[in-house]
Amino acid sequence: GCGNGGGDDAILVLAAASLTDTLLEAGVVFEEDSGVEVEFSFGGSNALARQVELGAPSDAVIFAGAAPMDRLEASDQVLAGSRLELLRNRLVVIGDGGAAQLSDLSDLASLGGRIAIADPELAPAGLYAKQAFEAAGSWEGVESRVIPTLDVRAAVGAVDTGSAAFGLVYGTDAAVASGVEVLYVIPEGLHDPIIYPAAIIDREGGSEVARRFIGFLAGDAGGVVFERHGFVPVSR
Amino acid sequence: MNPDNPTPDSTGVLRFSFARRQGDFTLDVAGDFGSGITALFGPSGSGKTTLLNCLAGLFRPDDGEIVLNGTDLYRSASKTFVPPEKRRIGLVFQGGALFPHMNVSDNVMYGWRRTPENERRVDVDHVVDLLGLRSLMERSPGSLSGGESKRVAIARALAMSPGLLLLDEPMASLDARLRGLVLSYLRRVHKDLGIPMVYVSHSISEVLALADDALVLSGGAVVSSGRPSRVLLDPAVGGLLRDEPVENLLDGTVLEPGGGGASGRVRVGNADIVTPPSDRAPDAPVIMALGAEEIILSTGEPSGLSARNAIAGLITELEPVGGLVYASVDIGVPVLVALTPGGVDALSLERGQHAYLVFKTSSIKLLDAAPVG
Amino acid sequence: MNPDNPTPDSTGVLRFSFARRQGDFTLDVAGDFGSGITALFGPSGSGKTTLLNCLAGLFRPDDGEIVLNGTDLYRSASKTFVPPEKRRIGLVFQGGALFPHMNVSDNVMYGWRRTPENERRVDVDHVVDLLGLRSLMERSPGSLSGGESKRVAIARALAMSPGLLLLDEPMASLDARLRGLVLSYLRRVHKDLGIPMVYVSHSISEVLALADDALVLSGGAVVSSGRPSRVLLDPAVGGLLRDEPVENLLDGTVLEPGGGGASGRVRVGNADIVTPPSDRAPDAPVIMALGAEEIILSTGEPSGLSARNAIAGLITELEPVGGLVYASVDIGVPVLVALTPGGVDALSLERGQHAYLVFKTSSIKLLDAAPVG
Amino acid sequence: MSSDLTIVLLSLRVAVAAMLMALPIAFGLAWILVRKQLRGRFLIEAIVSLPLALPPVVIGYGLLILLGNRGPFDGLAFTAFAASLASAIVALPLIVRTFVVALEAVDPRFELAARSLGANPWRVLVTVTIPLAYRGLLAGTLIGFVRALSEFGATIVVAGNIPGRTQTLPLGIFTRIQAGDDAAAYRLVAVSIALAIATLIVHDLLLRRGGLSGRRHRAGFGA
Amino acid sequence: MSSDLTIVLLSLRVAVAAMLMALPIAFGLAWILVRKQLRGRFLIEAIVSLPLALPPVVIGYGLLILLGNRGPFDGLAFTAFAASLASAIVALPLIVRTFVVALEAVDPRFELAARSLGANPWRVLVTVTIPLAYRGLLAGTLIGFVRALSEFGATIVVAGNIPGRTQTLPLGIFTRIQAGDDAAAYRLVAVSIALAIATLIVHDLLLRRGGLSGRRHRAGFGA
Ligand SMILES: Nc1ncnc2c1ncn2[C@@H]1O[C@H](COP(=O)(O)OP(=O)(O)OP(=O)(O)O)[C@@H](O)[C@H]1O
Ligand SMILES: Nc1ncnc2c1ncn2[C@@H]1O[C@H](COP(=O)(O)OP(=O)(O)OP(=O)(O)O)[C@@H](O)[C@H]1O
Ligand SMILES: [Mg+2]
Ligand SMILES: [Mg+2]
Repeated sequence: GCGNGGGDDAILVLAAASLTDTLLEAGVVFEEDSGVEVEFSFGGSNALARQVELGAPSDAVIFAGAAPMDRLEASDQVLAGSRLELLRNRLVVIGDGGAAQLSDLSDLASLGGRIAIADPELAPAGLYAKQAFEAAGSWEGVESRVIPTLDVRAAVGAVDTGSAAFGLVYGTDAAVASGVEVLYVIPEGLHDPIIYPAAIIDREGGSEVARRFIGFLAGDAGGVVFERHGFVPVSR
Repeated sequence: MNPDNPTPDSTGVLRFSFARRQGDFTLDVAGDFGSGITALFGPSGSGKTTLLNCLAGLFRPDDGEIVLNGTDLYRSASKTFVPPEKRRIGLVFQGGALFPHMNVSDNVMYGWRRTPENERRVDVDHVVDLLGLRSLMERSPGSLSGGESKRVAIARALAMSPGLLLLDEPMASLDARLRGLVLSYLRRVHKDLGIPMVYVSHSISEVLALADDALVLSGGAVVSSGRPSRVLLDPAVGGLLRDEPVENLLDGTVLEPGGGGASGRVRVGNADIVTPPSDRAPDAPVIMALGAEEIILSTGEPSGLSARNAIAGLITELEPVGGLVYASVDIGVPVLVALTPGGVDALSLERGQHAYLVFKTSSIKLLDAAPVG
Repeated sequence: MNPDNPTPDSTGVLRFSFARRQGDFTLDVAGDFGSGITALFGPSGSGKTTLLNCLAGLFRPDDGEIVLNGTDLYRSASKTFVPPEKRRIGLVFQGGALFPHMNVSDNVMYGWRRTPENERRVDVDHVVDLLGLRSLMERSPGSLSGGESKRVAIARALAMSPGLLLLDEPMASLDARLRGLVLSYLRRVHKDLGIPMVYVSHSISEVLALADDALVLSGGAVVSSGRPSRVLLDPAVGGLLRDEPVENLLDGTVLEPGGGGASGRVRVGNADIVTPPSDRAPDAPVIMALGAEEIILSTGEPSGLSARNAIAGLITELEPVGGLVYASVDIGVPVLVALTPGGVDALSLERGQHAYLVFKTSSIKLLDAAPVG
Repeated sequence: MSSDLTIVLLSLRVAVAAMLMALPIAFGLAWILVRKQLRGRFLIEAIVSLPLALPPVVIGYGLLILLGNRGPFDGLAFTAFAASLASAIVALPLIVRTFVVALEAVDPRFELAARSLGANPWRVLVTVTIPLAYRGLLAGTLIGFVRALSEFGATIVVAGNIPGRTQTLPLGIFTRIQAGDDAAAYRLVAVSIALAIATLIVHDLLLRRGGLSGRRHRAGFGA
Repeated sequence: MSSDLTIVLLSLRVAVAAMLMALPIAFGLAWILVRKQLRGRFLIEAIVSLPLALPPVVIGYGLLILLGNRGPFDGLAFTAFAASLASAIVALPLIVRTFVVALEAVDPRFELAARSLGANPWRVLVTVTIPLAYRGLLAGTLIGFVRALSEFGATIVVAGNIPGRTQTLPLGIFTRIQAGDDAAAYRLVAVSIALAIATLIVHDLLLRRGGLSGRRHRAGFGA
């Protein structure tokens, strides 16, 4: 391995912040299995991709969307053939307590109130949300009411505090937020599949331990952990 | 002594009786200042500056009262405390305290600008000229010499036309010529505008040249007060004045101003006295200062002496003070003469005896010779 | 005048010749200070403080040189500039400049701590006691009175055992008693430790009581220098001294100390002089200060006068200065007497004539009476 | 994405508004901390320091709660006002601390001298205290303004990243970096630096204007 | 996730290290700005102010380029050292500006008096300048330390967010918010506030210790 510090065979995985709990738990299981320590650095997926591009030390990456991984692949940071799809997530519409259920995404165009989404420039979730509106033909109708936020959590926060009437966020985020209600689960066809890809970083041929860890996550043992946290492992 | 002022024994302009603790030191004073010029003196650390700060309202006493012209400035019982800006008391700080961010002109005009027009009685231009500040007006206080700063501080306090002026050693760092000018100017301001003054000084001759009253502090308490001549002879004060000469201040009238090499003549009491020339008009009132130690007593009429004055008088008192004996000799007005006990014995001087006061023209200073303010 | 010191005419300890511009003002001076005590005086704003700051290395001249005991402290030609901490020149600042973050004790000890042990010649404990600072040692400078601050500043400069001591108006804000103490202590320090001093003062009597030399500044230039008595009679200086008395300082020997009511006697030149009592031992050297204006000239032997002294002498000079005439009378040593032109005429005084100096015991001050340092 | 000019103008507007909110409050608080012997003093110090102690994002969430529909200031979130408020709050502790240092250096003796010359406390403040503390007050304002210009975390949370409405320079830069548009990001970084330097220049000009103050003791040893 | 205690200790270590780097440099720069009439003065001012003018994230990216695999200081990114460096750089301008205000208030007359009493420039610095500027220097240190404790943007970019190694308090709070674990986030916010208050208390104690300084003229009008 070639992460740094923490012992010769420790590895460093850059991972989307939304996976924090899940991966820490999986890391412990893997460590018990293999005796190798895994360290994580959590952040926004786009930011993590930039960090890798600028030379941040890392052995593997796990992102909350395809776009950042596409970028890393394009700039040859990723070990060829190491990319795999780990998890899926769903996009949902949330609202504060009193709002009625929706029957279609385009309903939002006729309802008033601000709509919080993660900034499409900053986070994959925002991109998916924008794609969904566009596919539903209501982007023009809602664009002026859309609040681009720092990330999905901030979008949840905006709805939770009543600063926005609706938000388009991941199902996993909606599940852990107490003050908001899922109004509508957006059909997966309206946007690119929400896939959490993982890959090995191409440094000195790639870390063997990292390969094993990603394999572990993609396998049954990892799947159990992910399911416990509300994700849908791709392997199932 | 100044005929324009009520006697100091009449109701004082400012009455105070208060205490203030600071650290180990306690100022516990009672007294009053008249409408004249009061000299405040006492050893270093006796509480003079503290007293002035309390009067001006910059320090708050712990207890007691301060009353100016019948109005309470401070009274602990009724929790009265008039803030300094309402007191119209001018203060010349011992350390100057000039505003470092303003030039000299703005410093001088600071109080003037805050004085209602109808209360502006001091001619600022004149003060500036007299104190030699004209060429310094644009300068920053940081660039002034010690004496220059002191003069600006005096001008600044005067420019606000205060109802009472407190001066904390205004003459420190001034040379003799300036000191003379400032002294006589202050006296003039007092006379023309009736501004009562309290004047801290360590120079007894300065005090005597200026003051109608004196108040002596020692260790935070008033040890003596009253007319300067009386205060200076007070045994309680004696120890504080060691090495300082006692000076007579005699009211007189100009007979001949003199000039062009010729001496002047002044009438004091019953006597015509030969004085240094002055530029006063005949009949002008004048104050003649004459040190008690500069006078020699002669029992017979003296002759062949360079001293121009030999004035006949009557010894009315002989009082030992410290190591000296002070004789009071009546020449129409009482004049103090300092003698050694040995001298008294040698001439067997006693009360009721006639004697001549012998003194030199050059021992005399005529006061109140300032340019008119 | 002080027999322990080389005459001021011998090579000076400090030689300077430099110019410094600050704003409109230019200090352009040349002169030297001897190993004695030099009085520096001149009107307010004449450049005294600037000169001292340049000597101590706190200001840098624009041009010229300053040489102390043969070593260049400053020389523009060779770009020499010895930093202040290497000069070992003590400076008593006009404004005190006490360190506000240290108590009095730390202020006083600041320079002492930075003096190598073998160069510590001043007994700090003694200075502290003499200046009455013992009870203030733990106090913060901000809580001191004006005079207290001044005294701490003096103690601080002395405690570093300087090779040269510059004093900028050290006596301002001191009362008469303290002034006397400090003066005689400085004189003692100078005599015992041989520290040359330069002393700025506006009081001519202070200067005369202390100084071996005098240097007079006016408008940034040296207008006169030399022995004080000569400088004071310099016509160029006359105008600056108006209103200030000229004082004789005469070396003498105690004949009888006196005491218990009896006068003392001192031998000066050929004369036995009756003086106030002192606590000096017989045969002790002493300096007798006597104001030129306090002496009366008598052409015949006087009688019946309260003045105890009538000393025969010979008039060697008669010099008009300002509005007065100064007579120099030889009584074994020359004594200056201030006369009015009228008095000179009345007695038709002239050179070569015999005359009596008549003066009172109480006009005399005996100097060097300080507690031993 | 909005144009660079829009972003710059918006940033300036937001930062100036932030200063208008922060400066009077900061001065008042600093004044109280320096001159009053209050018992609540420490509480003030603590409250003032809080925004410095927390990551701006957390402050952003706090503000979001306040300005959201359920908070007392309904409807202000995601507006330019919210951005100004966030900047003001983040800049406040810096300004207050610097003001405190500046005011502590003012010798109260001058204030007392002014009062004895007839100036009431307000006049003293304007004619003596503020001019004497001028350099330090200016420095505090500079710090505060530059900090407001660079505020990111609290702003993006409470005001969102709405181009043309709340997207200030830092948000614009961040967005462009994330998007991988390095050229545009560098351009905005350069603009930020230019703005900071311009601020510095204005600061130095104002200092020179303020002339005498702060140099009070430089010139002589006379007084 | 690492324990709260680990996070607090790491944060303290990082912030203290940041201060150890920043304080001497800040003092040196402030000293030069106040006392020297350099021609390069404005350049120094500008460079010192830059970190304040840019969003911390940008600084983080800049540092990452320097400390990352492709930079000259390879191997330092994603370490506690990187976190300290980021905090130091972000805190530096605040410290320098406050130090400048503090040093400007020191009357050079006292420094000259000390030199005439035999103290060389270093002694003067230690015995006169620093004690006289004490309150302001302490305030600058306080600001810097608290700012370092709350540093987020630059740190997360250059040091990553590695629990136990580079996850400081602000990063920990961020992570917990992301994970939706509000309770844990609030707990860490509370810890941050407590730390800031503890810092303030230490600051106040040190102030009281520093006793005389700063109160120089309060007591009397004598001198
Ligand atoms: N905070 C304090 N703690 C202890 N003593 C103090 C404090 N402030 C002032 N004093 C003392 O109070 C006394 C009176 O001070 P004040 O300044 O009034 O004296 P002063 O008569 O003006 O003396 P000077 O002629 O030397 O100026 C001094 O002895 C001074 O040391
Ligand atoms: N920066 C400056 N610009 C213009 N003039 C200055 C500056 N600094 C000092 N001066 C002038 O230099 C002259 C000499 O000052 P200095 O302090 O040496 O006088 P001094 O002889 O000590 O006077 P004093 O007896 O009043 O203390 C003064 O007239 C002062 O105004
Ligand atoms: Mg005093
Ligand atoms: Mg001077």
